[in-house]
Amino acid sequence: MFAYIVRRMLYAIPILIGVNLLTFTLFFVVNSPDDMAVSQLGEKYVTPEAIATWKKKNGYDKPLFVNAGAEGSEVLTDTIFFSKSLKLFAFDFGRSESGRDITTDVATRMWPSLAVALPNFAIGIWVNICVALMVVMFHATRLDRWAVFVFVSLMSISYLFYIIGGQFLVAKTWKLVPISGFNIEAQPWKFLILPVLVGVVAGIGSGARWYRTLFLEEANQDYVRTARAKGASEISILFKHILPNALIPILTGVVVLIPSLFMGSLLIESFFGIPGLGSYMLDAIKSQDFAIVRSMVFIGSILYIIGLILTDISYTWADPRVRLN
Amino acid sequence: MKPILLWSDALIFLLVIALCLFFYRLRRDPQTRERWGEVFSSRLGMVTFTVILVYVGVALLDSLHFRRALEAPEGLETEEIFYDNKVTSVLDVMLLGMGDRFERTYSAPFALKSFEKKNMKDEQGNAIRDFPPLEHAGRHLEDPAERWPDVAARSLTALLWGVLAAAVIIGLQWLALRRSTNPWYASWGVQAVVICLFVWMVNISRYYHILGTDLGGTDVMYQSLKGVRTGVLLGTLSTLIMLPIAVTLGVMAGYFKGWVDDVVQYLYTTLSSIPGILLIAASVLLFQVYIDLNPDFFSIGMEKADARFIALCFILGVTSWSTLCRLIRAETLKISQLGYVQAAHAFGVSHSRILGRHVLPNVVHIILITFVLDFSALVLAEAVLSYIGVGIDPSMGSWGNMINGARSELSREPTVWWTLTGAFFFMFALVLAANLFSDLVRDAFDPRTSMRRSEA
Amino acid sequence: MRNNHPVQLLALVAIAIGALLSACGEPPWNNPHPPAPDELMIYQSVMTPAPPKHLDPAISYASDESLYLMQIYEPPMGYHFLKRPYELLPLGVEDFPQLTYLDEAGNEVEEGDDNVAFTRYTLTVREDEHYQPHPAFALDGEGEPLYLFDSPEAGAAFRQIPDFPQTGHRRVLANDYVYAIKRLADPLNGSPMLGFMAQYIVGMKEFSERVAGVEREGWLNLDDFTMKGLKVLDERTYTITIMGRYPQFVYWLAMHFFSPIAPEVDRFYHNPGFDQRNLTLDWWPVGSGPYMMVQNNPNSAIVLERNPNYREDFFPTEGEPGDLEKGLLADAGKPIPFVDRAVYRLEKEVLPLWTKFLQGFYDRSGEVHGNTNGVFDQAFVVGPDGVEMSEDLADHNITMSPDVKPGIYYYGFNMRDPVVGGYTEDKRKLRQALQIAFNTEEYLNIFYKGNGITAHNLIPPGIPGHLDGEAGVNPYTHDWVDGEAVRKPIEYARQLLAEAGYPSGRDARTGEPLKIFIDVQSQAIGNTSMNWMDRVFSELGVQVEFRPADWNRTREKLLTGNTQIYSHGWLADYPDPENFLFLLYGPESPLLCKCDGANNSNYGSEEYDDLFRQMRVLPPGEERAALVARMVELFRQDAVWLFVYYPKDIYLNNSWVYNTKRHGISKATLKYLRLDTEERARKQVAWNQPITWPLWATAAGVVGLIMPGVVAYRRRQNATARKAAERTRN
Amino acid sequence: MSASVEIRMRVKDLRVELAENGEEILKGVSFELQAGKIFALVGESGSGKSVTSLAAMRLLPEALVITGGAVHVGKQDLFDLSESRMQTVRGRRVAMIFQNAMTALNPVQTVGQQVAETLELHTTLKGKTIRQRVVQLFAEVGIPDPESRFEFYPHQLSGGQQQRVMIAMALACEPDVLIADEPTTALDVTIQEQVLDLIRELTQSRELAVLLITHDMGVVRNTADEVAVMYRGEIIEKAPVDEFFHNPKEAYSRRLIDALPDLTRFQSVAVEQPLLQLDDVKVHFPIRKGVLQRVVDYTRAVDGVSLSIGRGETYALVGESGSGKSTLGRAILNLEEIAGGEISFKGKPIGSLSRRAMLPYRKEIQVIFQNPYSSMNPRMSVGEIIAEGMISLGLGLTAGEREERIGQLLERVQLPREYSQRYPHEFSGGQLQRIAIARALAVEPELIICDEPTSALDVSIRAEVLELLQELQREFGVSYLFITHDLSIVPSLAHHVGVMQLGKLVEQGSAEQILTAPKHPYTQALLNSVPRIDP
Repeated sequence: MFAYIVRRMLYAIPILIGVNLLTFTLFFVVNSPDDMAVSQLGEKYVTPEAIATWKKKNGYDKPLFVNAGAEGSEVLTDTIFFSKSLKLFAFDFGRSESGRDITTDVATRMWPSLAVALPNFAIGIWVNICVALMVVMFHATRLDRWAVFVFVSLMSISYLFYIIGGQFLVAKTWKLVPISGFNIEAQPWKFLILPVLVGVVAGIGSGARWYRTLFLEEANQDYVRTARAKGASEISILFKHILPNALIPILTGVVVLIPSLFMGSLLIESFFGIPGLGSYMLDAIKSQDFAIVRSMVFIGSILYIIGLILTDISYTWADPRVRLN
Repeated sequence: MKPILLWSDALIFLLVIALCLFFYRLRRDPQTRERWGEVFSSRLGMVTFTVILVYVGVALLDSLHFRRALEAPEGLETEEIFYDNKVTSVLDVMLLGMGDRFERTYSAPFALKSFEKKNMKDEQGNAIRDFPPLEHAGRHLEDPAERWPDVAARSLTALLWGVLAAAVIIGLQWLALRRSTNPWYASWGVQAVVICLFVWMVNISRYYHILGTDLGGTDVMYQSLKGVRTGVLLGTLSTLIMLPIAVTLGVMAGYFKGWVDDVVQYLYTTLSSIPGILLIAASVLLFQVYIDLNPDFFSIGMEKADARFIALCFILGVTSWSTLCRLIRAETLKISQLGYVQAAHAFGVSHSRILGRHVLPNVVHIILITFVLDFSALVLAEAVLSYIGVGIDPSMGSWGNMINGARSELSREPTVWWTLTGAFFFMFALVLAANLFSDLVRDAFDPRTSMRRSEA
Repeated sequence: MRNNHPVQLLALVAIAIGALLSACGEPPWNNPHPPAPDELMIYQSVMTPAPPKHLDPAISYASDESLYLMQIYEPPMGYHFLKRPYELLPLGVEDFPQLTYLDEAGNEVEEGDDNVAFTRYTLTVREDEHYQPHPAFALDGEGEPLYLFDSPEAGAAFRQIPDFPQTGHRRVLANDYVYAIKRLADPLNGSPMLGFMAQYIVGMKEFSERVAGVEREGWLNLDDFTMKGLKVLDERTYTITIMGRYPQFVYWLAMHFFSPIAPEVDRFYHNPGFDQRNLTLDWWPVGSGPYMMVQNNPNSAIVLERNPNYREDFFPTEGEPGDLEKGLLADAGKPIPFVDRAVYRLEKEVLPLWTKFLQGFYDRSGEVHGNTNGVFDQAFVVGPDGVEMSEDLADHNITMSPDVKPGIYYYGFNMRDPVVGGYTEDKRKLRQALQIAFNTEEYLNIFYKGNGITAHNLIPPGIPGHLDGEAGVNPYTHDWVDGEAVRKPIEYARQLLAEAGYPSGRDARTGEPLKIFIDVQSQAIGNTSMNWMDRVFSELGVQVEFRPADWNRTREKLLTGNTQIYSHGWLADYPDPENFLFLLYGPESPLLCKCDGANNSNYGSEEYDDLFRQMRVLPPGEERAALVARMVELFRQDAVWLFVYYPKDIYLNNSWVYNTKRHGISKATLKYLRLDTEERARKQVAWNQPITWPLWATAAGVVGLIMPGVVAYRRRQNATARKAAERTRN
Repeated sequence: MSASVEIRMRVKDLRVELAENGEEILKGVSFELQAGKIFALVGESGSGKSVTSLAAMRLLPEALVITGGAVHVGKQDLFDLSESRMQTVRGRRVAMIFQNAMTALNPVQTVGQQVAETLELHTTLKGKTIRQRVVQLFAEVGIPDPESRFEFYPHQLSGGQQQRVMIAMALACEPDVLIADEPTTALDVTIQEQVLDLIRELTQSRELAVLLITHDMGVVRNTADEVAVMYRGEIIEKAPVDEFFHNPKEAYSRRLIDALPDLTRFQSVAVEQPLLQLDDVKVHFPIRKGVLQRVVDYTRAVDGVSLSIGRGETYALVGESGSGKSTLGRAILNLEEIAGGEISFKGKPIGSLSRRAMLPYRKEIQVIFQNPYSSMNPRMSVGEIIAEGMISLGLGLTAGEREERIGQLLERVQLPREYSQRYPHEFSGGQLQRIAIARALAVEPELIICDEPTSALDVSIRAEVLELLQELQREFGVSYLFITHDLSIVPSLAHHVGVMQLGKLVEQGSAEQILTAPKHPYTQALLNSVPRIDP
């Protein structure tokens, strides 16, 4: 297993290089370093000298990928791409175009993201499983058909409507919780209720429907019939046999997301004013802050790859049949 | 009049033709027929399919574009005809100018007066500030109190016409299909409702704004209808664009294995490890720059918006091919172990022929399932992307742009709720129908679910 | 647990709701602010839509940043809070600067002398000007700075300024002002002022070049270098020498660029490793103003607190006419500041911001964006009598402090464009026709909720050269009827267009419709306003094409003159007509100066340029006013811009906010603000009574959903094979 | 109830319908189970025998519904019980074991837990006692080292042991009735024998009443006391086992009995003219390990096999699953790379030819696969399927000629010509296998590799297909390499037999020699487990 993990990590390196190459290409087709300088320096009194200074200060005064003027290996190494990516691999994200230290920002913004994403994720799964189990218990009745219809309806509503509706009703009309924000000093949990509620409700449709399918798939397995033949009751079959088995596909679908929870949710965070990484990313896109985008893409890719590895490991944990090799 | 064929028009009609051909060819394949039969033998299948067809129909009508010719200027003799720079579609014509009846600014559904006060002069010439009456709503009424009776009376007449039209259309179908065992009546029910609604809408909208007007005074109903084309096209074209990449790479990886497989796996792992939204945002910005740098490519604004739209479809396609590719790779791996591919090897059948005759036709169901599943997801994604600012060109009507614009309206006092409502219902109906339909298609085509049924 | 699953779920829901209700305690439950001691006067405001990027007074050049900077720093000069037109006051210095005129050789000459080559400004620092407490001033036993570290590790324990246990403070010295100007010249700081000020301040360019060449590690003491134009005469006196005559220079002294910076602060922030933790002057400003920064978290809030060392300062005793009636002079003569702490929370979205304001959790809306940036103003309508609210909100007694911003937003023609540019009579008529067709009044009403004024002049109100009433009307587009300016009828525009060679909007020779291209910034314009413009011009038969692009692309086009009609805006740096008239000064054209010039219309009129050169060096007075009037006339006659308006900024205040008057140029107004916190607490409770029935309804709904399932399950458990068969049969 | 025969379960007039359309699946099935006796219910797939067992337990899937009849256990009619009461009957009084133990066991629970669950459900035993009881049961059903096996997961046990666990689970609460639904079908023959022995033994020792459901007449012959033949939802014949085998009343029963092998008649060995020769053929699959995935070892799937097949003769390659026999077949077809040795066809080496170079030989060597359903592309018509080889191997026929030939071939495999327009899913397994034969014959090969061509077919169909293959051999002189796990079909078919175990050919020789005088112990074991009708 150790060898397996090491191998997966080695495999991650070319992927991360590829990711970097892609982000660089995309971003610099859009933006020249001059553009970045202009948008960071503001709109008034931007002189070419100021631009040149900014570029030098931020390390954008080199060629992008190939430095034709350099000697030997510096043709490739004395470039923006090489110098900026190398640091990423050392987890040195440097400073954003506006001069903030990205590592500090990421480290501080990670927690609010997690504070929303983790309960959202955990409660979401729990609720979805409960709902799905209940529906499965009544499966092949009219109730089941209606439940599926409701699930499909729920998942046909755009996420934006859940957020807008939730804010409008719960916070604005009923005044039960603050409408937005996140304040560690002022009972932070009360800011989380609404985003988590919205996230969970919005996820019920697709989540519960998916779990229902998984449960039903398991319910048709032979071992369930064996359990029935043993005289086990419906509920005990559901919890003792179907659930542990269905957890395997659930886990694999879900574990890959766990590391990415650090990245937060773009929409929830920006609507609810939560200072997490999701809104950080959105702001970076909007202000075209390449250093942040690049770092976030890098972090996102790493987390995704970790997610994949975790998925494999969780397989071995949930399913005794699987062994890594 | 000068017909205009936008790129997206061309693509959508190409897609429709391709789909028709595809289904025509598939008629021979009994298994596919049986499965489709299964989809259409349920009432739900009929209903949802009809709803989707209605949307597609609206989208197609809205994709027949032309530019109106300008009248020759007085006192000038020229051979050349000049055209309006605004692009009109057949749908616009069918709506009898619904999109041309502008108000000053917001007005509520069926309102007679504007939603916002304006400085005016009364008859005595005194400056007053009040809600001005609307220009295109209730002008025929003498007394505002007559409004609701008038609406009711007009609705009734319109409905009668609607029923008549529906009777004709459904009657014709009945003659052709009465021997069919499929529950066509369900479809007819939907058709009747849709036809009645349409006739009613077109009729009433000449006298009132059914869903009110927005900030710029445009009819919200009209905007919602214009959003149909965007939604439907985005949902279909994105998948269409990604199909060749995903299928080619997936099939090759699964069939040839070895280094081909390694390369393809590397490609899609890399791509899918980038947070999707960042990739899309960066790509959309990229294309925006391209448009900005080459303004001469597009003679009219619509073409520019269209180019951006196609680009968005393309980007959504390119960034989402990895899922389908993975599925197809897995399926191809499975198929290439199956007896008939082995047998084909034993018969010395060439790779290309095995791919073409044995592998491809047997992954079509995955493509199909992906196509219908992705459709609704893409329609929903559009709204989110527009919110982030990397969606549809703002000059092109879309539900996402409507929602995006309506965000601040909700915070008004009193609330402007109708734009959001319009976008919500039009979007919800389409996505719901597509989701339900895709469920049926998946049930019918997914070997796993069909296996389950046969066991039972 | 497996047998009572639904019951368990129910219990959990009930417990959750119960916990929620009990934990929330006293309403308002939705209070987003942490509890605070009652005796403190805390001002709750917002930073929006983004946190400031720079707080270094040498670097920052954005109005949302000066909102904080101007409370913390005190530049030599400032503006009177209430008086209009804007009036300069000495702030950090005792009096207005003493001007001395010098010739080439450095001899004093008379003001009117033709040989004036330099002007020397002499300033005297106030005696009671004092810095805020800050660790940079903390000294050890030997009087050496306490917090100087040799390595990043040594100072690693300190992550924020409040982490430093020791602080110190000292008087502001004349050298601090000089040091600040030297910082502007240090190219490493990248100050936006460097290029501009180097044209004026003697020796700045040389200084900059010299410093650029110095090898440095860590802090570079700028005191070791001299700038020719700067001199410290004694502890409290310093001089600045500028080239030639530049009467507007005194206005620059009112900007934060010229506020004092203590060298030890600069040195402190250059401690090794500090910048990795955002311990920089760009992040933690240190000034002598009424407030100091105690928290800077760009992710949630910026908190300012009263500077305990702030000098003596009082509320002004006079204002402009009407201020007394509005109660703005109720606190006249009282010591300021009133507010103890100001909290600026990050709010990005409209709905939450507006909702919290209406719920009474924010005291004032419009601190930065002025409620008029096209997003926030969607929330309410401003009529002639103030905010028009629904009846539900009428008892909120929201008050409004509007102010016409000393700025202009405009769509300009590119005068070099072959279609709309040029100075011939028919081109002028073409542009005038388009100007008339564009109904600015209507545009402002619809898209800016009336928060703007149609401009007849490129100089906004409050600045000399702007005229109100009949005298200020642009006769080419408006008529003066019954005491108000009325836009000329569209028929007249059609006629002008026909005379320009486009009858009915069609080229008289070819019949081709006239098509105009407008470059817009994609983020700044919505579809609705584009449609609106489309409709407006179609009344003339003119076709419009929009070319949306992002700011970088638009800027590129402007630099290359590759536009036809472009959108732009200008906010005054100082209240002088020169600051607006230079927007049309020929040499400022980007095509001519090969720089980021301001004359994006590429307007080139010899007469105008001549007048501008004369006007620039003239002191205010009759002569100058005449020149300005002529230039404005040229601007109107040549119809250089499609339309112009003066944006309005508005404060919306909850009823407990006092002394709020918007100042168009200066942001240093927090010190005047006063709140009635008791009233606020009362209203917050009254307005935020939670509605709890939805909770019970939801709980009941969940039960209602579960029950049929339980029933169905029971029935199945009790079914025999025969019953099951019968059921299926039926 | 007489003292000598205790009737434990009485099924009376059991009727089951399809819920959807009321189609009758069981049309009144009646039988009785006696203590200490094994009652075998025999029938081919679709005859309704499994439905009968599930209906008796009330475990039918929801698509099926019981419409009539009664199942008495003791005095209680199970159909009158509520579902919750029924749960106390299942596993306690009536227990059941299923066909595929691998899937019938919960993969994520240890086998010990699963057996223990039955005890927890129906007894008041707790913790340790249960564990002891389970270990005891494991020992009783012959699981080695029962103590440690308690913690094993199903996949860690062999197929035979899994089935033993199932039996232990069924017997845990000492039920009166045991229903065994095809308990040995998924097992290799040698294991099958052991499991059946166990069931027989337990029936005796525990006085069980056993309902044994099977399609295999050999199993019935060797195990059952009484037998009933089901055909289309009805029991058409019921008799004590000896009587049944000696004197079946129904023609259908006779056909079933006839399908059993006759180990007395063998194919005569003709003069050999070698067509295909294998010389020390090896097929290896690499085993990778470590960070860099280096190849550390090989799985020797085929480990040095040498054999020779003559023109016009049948060589049967016998072995249990995993013995490498199918891999060998694929290697001959050049679908698998060989790691060593040589394959020569008509004296020419073909073992390591490229894809292109192999092309001429494809015409000569053809293949028939085990699963007829997966070996035909469901999207091609039968005509297209048969034509595929003709086209790709360039037989140079015009379209018309091809069509004619397809028609002939179909007729030759006893199918109507018109079938060429139809699609695979319209056919039964037997028909499909005929089409597969026609497809192989289409290119007129000299050698056909038959990879378990009949193992997916019902017994009566199996005989027909084998018959057809033999006919074709006589007619065209084609040779067969017949890969099978089933020794019973060998005597009537093969000239030569090779027995494979773990990649090695442990014994080969003429069919008669191997079947009558096996030398290798493995061959003997295989042979012993073949059910046969002792005269």
